Amino acid sequence: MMGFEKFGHKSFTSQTKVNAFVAALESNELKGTKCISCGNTYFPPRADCCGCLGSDMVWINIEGPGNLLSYTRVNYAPTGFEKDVPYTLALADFNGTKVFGRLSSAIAKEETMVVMSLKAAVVNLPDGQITYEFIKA
Amino acid sequence: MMGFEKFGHKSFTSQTKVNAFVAALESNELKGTKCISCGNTYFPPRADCCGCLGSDMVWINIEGPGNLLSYTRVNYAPTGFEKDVPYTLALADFNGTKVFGRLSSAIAKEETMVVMSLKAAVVNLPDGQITYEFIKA
Amino acid sequence: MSKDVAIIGVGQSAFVRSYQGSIRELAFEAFREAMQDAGISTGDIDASIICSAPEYDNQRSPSGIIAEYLGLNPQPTFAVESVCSSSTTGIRVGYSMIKSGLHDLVLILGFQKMSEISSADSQERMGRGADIMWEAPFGTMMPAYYAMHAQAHFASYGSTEKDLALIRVKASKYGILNEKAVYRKEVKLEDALNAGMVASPLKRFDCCANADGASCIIMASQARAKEMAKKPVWVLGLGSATASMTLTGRDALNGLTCARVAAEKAYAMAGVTPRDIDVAEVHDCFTIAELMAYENLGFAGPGQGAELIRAGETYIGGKIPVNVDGGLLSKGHPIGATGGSQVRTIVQQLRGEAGAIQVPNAAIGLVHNIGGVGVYGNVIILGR
Amino acid sequence: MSKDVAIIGVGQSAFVRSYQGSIRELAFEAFREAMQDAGISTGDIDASIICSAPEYDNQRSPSGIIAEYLGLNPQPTFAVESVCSSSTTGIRVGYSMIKSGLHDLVLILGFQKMSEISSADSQERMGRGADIMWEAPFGTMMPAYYAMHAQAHFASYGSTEKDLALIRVKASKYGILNEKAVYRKEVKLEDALNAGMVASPLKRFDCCANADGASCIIMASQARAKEMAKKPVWVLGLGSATASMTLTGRDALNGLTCARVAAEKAYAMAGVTPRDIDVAEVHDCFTIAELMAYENLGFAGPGQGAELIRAGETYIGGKIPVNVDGGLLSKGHPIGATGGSQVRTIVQQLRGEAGAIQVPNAAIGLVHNIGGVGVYGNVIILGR
Ligand SMILES: [Zn+2]
Ligand SMILES: [Zn+2]
Repeated sequence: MMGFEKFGHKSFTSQTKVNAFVAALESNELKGTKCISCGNTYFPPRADCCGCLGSDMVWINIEGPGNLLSYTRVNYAPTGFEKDVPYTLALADFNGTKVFGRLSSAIAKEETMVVMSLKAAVVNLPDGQITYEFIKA
Repeated sequence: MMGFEKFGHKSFTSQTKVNAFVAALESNELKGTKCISCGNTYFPPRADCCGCLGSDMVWINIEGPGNLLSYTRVNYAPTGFEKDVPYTLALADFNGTKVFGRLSSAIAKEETMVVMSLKAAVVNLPDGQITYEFIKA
Repeated sequence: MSKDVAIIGVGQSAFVRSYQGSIRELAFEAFREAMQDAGISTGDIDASIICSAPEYDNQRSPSGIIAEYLGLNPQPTFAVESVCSSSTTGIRVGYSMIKSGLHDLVLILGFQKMSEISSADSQERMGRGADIMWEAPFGTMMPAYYAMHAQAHFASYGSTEKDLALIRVKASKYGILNEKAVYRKEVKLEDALNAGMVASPLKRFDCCANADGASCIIMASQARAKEMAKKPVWVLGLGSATASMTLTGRDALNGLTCARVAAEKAYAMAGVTPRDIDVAEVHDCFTIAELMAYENLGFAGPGQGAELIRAGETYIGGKIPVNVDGGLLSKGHPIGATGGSQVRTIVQQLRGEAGAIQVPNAAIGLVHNIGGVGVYGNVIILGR
Repeated sequence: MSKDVAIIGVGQSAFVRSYQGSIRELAFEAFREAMQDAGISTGDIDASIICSAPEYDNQRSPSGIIAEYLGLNPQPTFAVESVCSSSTTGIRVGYSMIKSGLHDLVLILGFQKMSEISSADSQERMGRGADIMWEAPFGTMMPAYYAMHAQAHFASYGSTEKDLALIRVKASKYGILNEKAVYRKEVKLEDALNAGMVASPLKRFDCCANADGASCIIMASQARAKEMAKKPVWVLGLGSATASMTLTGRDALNGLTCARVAAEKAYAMAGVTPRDIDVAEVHDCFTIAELMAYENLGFAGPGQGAELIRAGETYIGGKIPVNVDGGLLSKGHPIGATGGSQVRTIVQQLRGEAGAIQVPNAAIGLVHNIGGVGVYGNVIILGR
């Protein structure tokens, strides 16, 4: 086990060179990476830069507020997520960096709308998993 | 369930148009198919003829004696076959029709040799599965 | 507009909920129809390309077992995959192999027996269809992704749930006429609008059904096609493009970049414009996918796709008839077989053999086939 | 002998027992090396072809996620598979796409992270590698099939377990020199002969090891290759063939028909004979596979392969040096990456950049890559 299996409501893979992403979440921070050589920034974080072929990366913070780009409230779920339905998946923009995740269930269906202002919040799940969600900014 | 899942030490697929192969085994017969239109014969049995594109087939008997073409005694097995090791896999020729299967464990290692004379025998396994093996002719 | 490579045979099995045979037997059904259509025998085929999404098979490397069953040894065979667009990727590869001079006659066989695995296993695989590191851990599925595109399209352009429902109504009208379709009942506008929500704003009738099925396309070099085929249908243009699998890497969700770029390339290669297309098959795995296709293919301007369906312009008799075989929404969507089925429909149209759904005098047709949620896009332009 | 398509960049990750990263990160290692070797950037690549045996991945449709990670959107990408020969199938497809004029520069990325799934899952998949209807129900595995070929070869030609052991001794000699190989220890003749039996007559050292790894090959049209590459290596010949997956459909087990037919086609296309080959990489997943390759490729007559290894003629300095990079036996066999690794070795040989294992003045080289147990065979002839 490498640590990455702790990320998400359900994990599908445990090994990655960017598993420090999980440690950052544990410190309440949502992080991407930035290439030291060429300055490209990445979210989701990457260990390698396809711009310059370099692999020297530093961690950077993804900070809010952001805007909701699109969303969907799902009534069906794949195996392992059945107990969560309904939940809302969303794509948000944080100053040009897009982030995919769930919208907090505290945001009412009626007030959910494209361009609404959001921020990311770390969520510790009861089973020990860790993730993030979007809450009202 | 279609019936074909009964064939073999372990089954990987249950649906085929030639599942009557299993019923034939239950009647103690090893059968292939023959295309009514063009006369091509097939073992393993097929529902369709790639020679003439026809699908009208009759069942034919595979009869011995045959000859051992090659074999191997395996000490490792995939999942589901572990308790069977060692066992001997073999390819035999029955008058020009080749048949793949296991060699009976009653044939000693020392007397197993390419070209030895064989016949096919139906085997009812303790768990209800049915298969065939090669025994001395 | 060059005529170097032609389609000389097409075949398709019935698309059904649960095929009662093996994958090799399923493949044979499409194979036989295409071989009889082309009037050739197995020895004529120089190579085969087998197209499927392999996670639905218990058989590993099914291309080997299928080529064997079709009598295609010792000719080369291999598998290609781009999920739902696998068989148009196979057609692109087949075109290359013929145009390059490696082969004269290539067979492309697409299949999927989605019922080969259990429903629970199928639900499990659905969860792994997106980026398994960064999106799947939130609980994603195909309908959710297309739903997010629908929501973005609505927000950008004012399109509505009713526009989507109108697309399903059209699909059902033509699906009734297609004896190989899995869904052949009428869907009325109010049925579509009142159906249960799957992933907002997509409801039950906005989604196509899973199905088992196979398709087969036989392609030939110019010389062989002229020699063998009464009505060859020529590959005029091919375009292929991708977008990032993760949504975070995309510019916008109100259309599919991969389709737009693929279409540009296909039009340029064929030397035609959207106005030259007489009939089109687009990848309507969800109603929103057809709506976006209108715009991405240039049949309508950005945000103006809804006007096409509102005005009935994508029916037979309209400006640009789309999915007049019922589309994926009616036919079902046996992943690896889908693109080949679309191509078969266009080939029949261009030959004037489409029967009840014939678009009069169709001379140039287009196929739009998308893999994943806008990850892979293939556009093919065919002419007689 | 035409020089229409060249290889302008090659790369390989280390082949290791268990890679401690994701498949996209593994792919990047080979990608970076190939891109730096070719001296190009991602915008130069017109299309990518991703090669793997998909049953080892948790990620569905990995081509999409890998192309994204490598920065290759919106260019087309798709997956090709022919099990262990997937990446040479990718190279064949890449050649076609360039020769046909569809693309100028194509990247072929092969990878396999066999350790992605558990050992139990891996054992389960092994059982499904053969025909799941008619052979797998008896409990078949890859070593058993190759063992049956060995037994038949012994019976036909009088070859022996010692001949096989000699092949492993050679592999280990060169494997020690290959810093990207997973197995780098000497294997003495007696070690090989005394090792535990896996499937008679194949013993432990007759079998290659599983490994995780990636390979990357960049191909270019004649015009682009001449413009961009200091030492282009040209694709002179390509041959591909198959045999039935079920053994019952094969004429004999003392050789691989698919390899023989593929070799004939490759030699004919290149206009060369076996005597013209200066260095070869053959698919030695098992020692018997290399022995059969000697004969199927025409380096020896039928039944005379054993004489080659007994006389040391497949060592550097011999008539036809084979697998001087250690072969699959030493390097390991990360299924989708293997063919690309073989091609990389030959490219380095033809450029004169092979270091300690350089075959002096190698001008024409050959790659023999087999998928499944003689189901798919690819032979590629390269020249400088
Ligand atoms: Zn960089
Ligand atoms: Zn027949």
